[in-house]
Amino acid sequence: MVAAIKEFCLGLHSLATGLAVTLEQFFRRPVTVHYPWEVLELPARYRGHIVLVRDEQTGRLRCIACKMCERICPSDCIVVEGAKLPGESRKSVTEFKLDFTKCSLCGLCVEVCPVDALAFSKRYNLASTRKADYESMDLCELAKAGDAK
Amino acid sequence: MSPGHPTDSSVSAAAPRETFVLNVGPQHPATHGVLRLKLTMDGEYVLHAEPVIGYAHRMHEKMGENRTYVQFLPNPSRIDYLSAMHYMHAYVCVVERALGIEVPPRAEYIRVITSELNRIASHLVWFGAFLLDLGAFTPLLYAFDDREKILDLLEAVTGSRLTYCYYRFGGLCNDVDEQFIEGTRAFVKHMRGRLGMYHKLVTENLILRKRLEGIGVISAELCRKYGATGPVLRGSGVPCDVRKLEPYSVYPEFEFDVPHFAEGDCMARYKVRMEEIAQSLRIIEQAIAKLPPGPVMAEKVPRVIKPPPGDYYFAVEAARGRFAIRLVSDGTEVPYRLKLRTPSFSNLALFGEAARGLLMQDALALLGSLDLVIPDVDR
Amino acid sequence: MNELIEQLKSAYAVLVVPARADTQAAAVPAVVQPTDPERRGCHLEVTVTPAVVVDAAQVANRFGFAIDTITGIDWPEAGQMEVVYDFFHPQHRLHLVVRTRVPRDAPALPTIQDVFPGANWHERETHDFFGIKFIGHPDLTPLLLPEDADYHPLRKDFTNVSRSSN
Amino acid sequence: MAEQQAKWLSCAEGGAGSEPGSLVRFARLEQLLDWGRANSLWPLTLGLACCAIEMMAAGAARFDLARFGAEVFRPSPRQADVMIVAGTVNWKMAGPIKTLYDQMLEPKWVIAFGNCAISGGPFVFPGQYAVVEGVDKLFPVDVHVPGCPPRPEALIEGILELEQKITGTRRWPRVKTA
Repeated sequence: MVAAIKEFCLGLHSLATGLAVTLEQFFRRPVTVHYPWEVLELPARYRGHIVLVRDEQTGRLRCIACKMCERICPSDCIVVEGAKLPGESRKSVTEFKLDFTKCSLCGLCVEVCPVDALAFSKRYNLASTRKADYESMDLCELAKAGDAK
Repeated sequence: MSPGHPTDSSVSAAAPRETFVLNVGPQHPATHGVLRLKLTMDGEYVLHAEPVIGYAHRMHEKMGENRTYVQFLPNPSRIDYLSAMHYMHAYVCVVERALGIEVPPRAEYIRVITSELNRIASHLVWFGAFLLDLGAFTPLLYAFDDREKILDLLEAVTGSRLTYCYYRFGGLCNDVDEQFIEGTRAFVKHMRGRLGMYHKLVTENLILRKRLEGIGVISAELCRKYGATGPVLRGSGVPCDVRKLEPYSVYPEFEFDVPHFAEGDCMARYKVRMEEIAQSLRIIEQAIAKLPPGPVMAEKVPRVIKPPPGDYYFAVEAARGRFAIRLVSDGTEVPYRLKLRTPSFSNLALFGEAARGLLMQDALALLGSLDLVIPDVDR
Repeated sequence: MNELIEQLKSAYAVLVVPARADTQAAAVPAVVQPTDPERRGCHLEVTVTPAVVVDAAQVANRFGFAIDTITGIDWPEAGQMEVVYDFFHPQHRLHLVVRTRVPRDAPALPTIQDVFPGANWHERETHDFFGIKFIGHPDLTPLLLPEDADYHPLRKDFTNVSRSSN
Repeated sequence: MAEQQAKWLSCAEGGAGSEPGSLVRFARLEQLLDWGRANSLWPLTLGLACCAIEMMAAGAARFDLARFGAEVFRPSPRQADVMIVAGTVNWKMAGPIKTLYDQMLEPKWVIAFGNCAISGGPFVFPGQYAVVEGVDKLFPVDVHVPGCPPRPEALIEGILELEQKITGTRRWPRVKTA
């Protein structure tokens, strides 16, 4: 009998402490980020899908189509084509296809690039009703549309 | 065993026994992912439990034989996504061991800091999910709130929230900045206070204690026979921790205890993990204080990774226990065989034996206390 | 700890497959080799014939080892499959590896699940991936692969299974 | 308005993710129901792999799916409106997951969350034997959320995209990203 009363008191006490802890939260700042109106600031190193980088001086894409990224990619999701423009010694990129649906965002392509022609975007909230939007992303086209660094 | 259990001779002699098979999963809120349990029940008691696995088999071992050493780098963090850092650690270390690469001390210190942060994050997910199994929803919200703070720190350094591809053969892909150090210091302080709050809110709660104390006892001998490791083994009173027993990285330079409780019940495993969070905080604090300057990448890392032919083995203490990689190299760019020894696999293997004779809800408490990650079981 | 290794060595040294009168096969002793843990990650490597794996596991059991893992390695050129048993010690810094090789065309060896019940799943998994039969194992149905799987994906000659995407 | 009509037409033909067609229709009521459905999407608890943790994070306090009426994770497919496939589906799981889809009541929707659900993700390579290369091989998918794993915001965005698909309008502002 004594044990039962003791246990009852103990249970009541633990319930009260638990409620007190919860009550404390009422007086704290809410942690919720109200997403579409309020956004988190992403860190500089955030890895979104890759984009091509423009040269600051010439304004052209830096990529020389050496295909290093294509070779190192673990998921085979990059296809690069390049051609030599007349009167130039180095190759320029003509086509850069990314299958983002196979990408694991490991960053090996960005690391291996010898001319720093790739960078991560900060597109963290992609969603679409069409699979094709991400299946064959043409980074050259995206760059033309202003989506490059 | 609880009184009135059907295997008591007094009961079994009476009414005719009828058993039935209860199928739990592969989609079931209590199984944490796609685990399936075939439970042979006698009323509310489990007579026989058989886990059916393979619903998240992702052929990591086959991929190891298909990709170069560098290309396998994204994989380890996806085997057990909750302790991604530890798995990366084991993988880069086994290749470093094969190649004989010395890693600069700063890189090893940062590896330890990030690993321990990851361990806390993993235990917090377990804390939330385990209590959710037991019927308490609120702790999950607190735990995820604290976990977000860790993720923010790690994301600033690695660029992703969950599947960090941060370690490289010979070091790290980039250095940490002052902001991370400050943030981690602040987090350690914050987390200490929160741990006290968790104990007040949860550990001292009578309902929780009634649900966990004396339930699902696993003996040290059973752990040995099944190869169970991590908090499961330590909850059975064996202070076995790879960080202490087979020290790797710079762990010998830190002071920390290996929490272990002899009871072997769910409460012991709960206490081990809560205590481990405190110990991880201790390690992080020391590592930050001692963090040496210098490079984070070894100088002599070959461009093409081709380990000499042979058989190499490396074990680390992941959040769920001993994770080991056996690498068989034939001297080419591609591993010949990559065996992944995952802790959840062995920990789940003993469930069948440990759950025998438990009440249904106690069996689920036991399952939760094993802290399983199903892709880690299935690989 | 060195003492323990010495004891282990002598325990394994006596592990010999007895000569059989009917086939005139000679007695095969177990080969015990200490290895550098810093380089290889294990302390002792024991190579035995498939017939004595159960005895080898019993020695490990006697010394208080816990089962770490069991795995296979396919060596098509040698026409063999290797089965590797890993044991770790919960109290000491000691890692033991037991290796054995079985012919590739009829891979079979006794199960050790009576010594270590935990071996049950590891052996089932090895059977899944390599098709190695463990004689005396109660249930060799696929563990990680689908229930109806009849392929062994980690064999080196494995080619893709055809899937209809229905 | 043309968009709305096209949507109704596809409804009448029994298009993916909408009710099977019926002869008699009540346009206003339909719209009202759509509005209700879009703002109380109850997801099925279906955590498969890594992405499931981000799904849990989206349901927790910081991102709080409850603001969109989508926090009521139902363990039973009979009570769920939307199946968030969060993680890798392999051929052993393909059967159960198809059964779950079939058990859900119309109208039902599917969000393929993460690269594995969209196309098998990083686990696809020639000669692979285990992974289903995209859940759209098993049942129609309404919204694709790429990433490995995607951030919780991306899941919210996926829910909003689905809302837009159901009602034809977007109630929430769009977030511009760099």
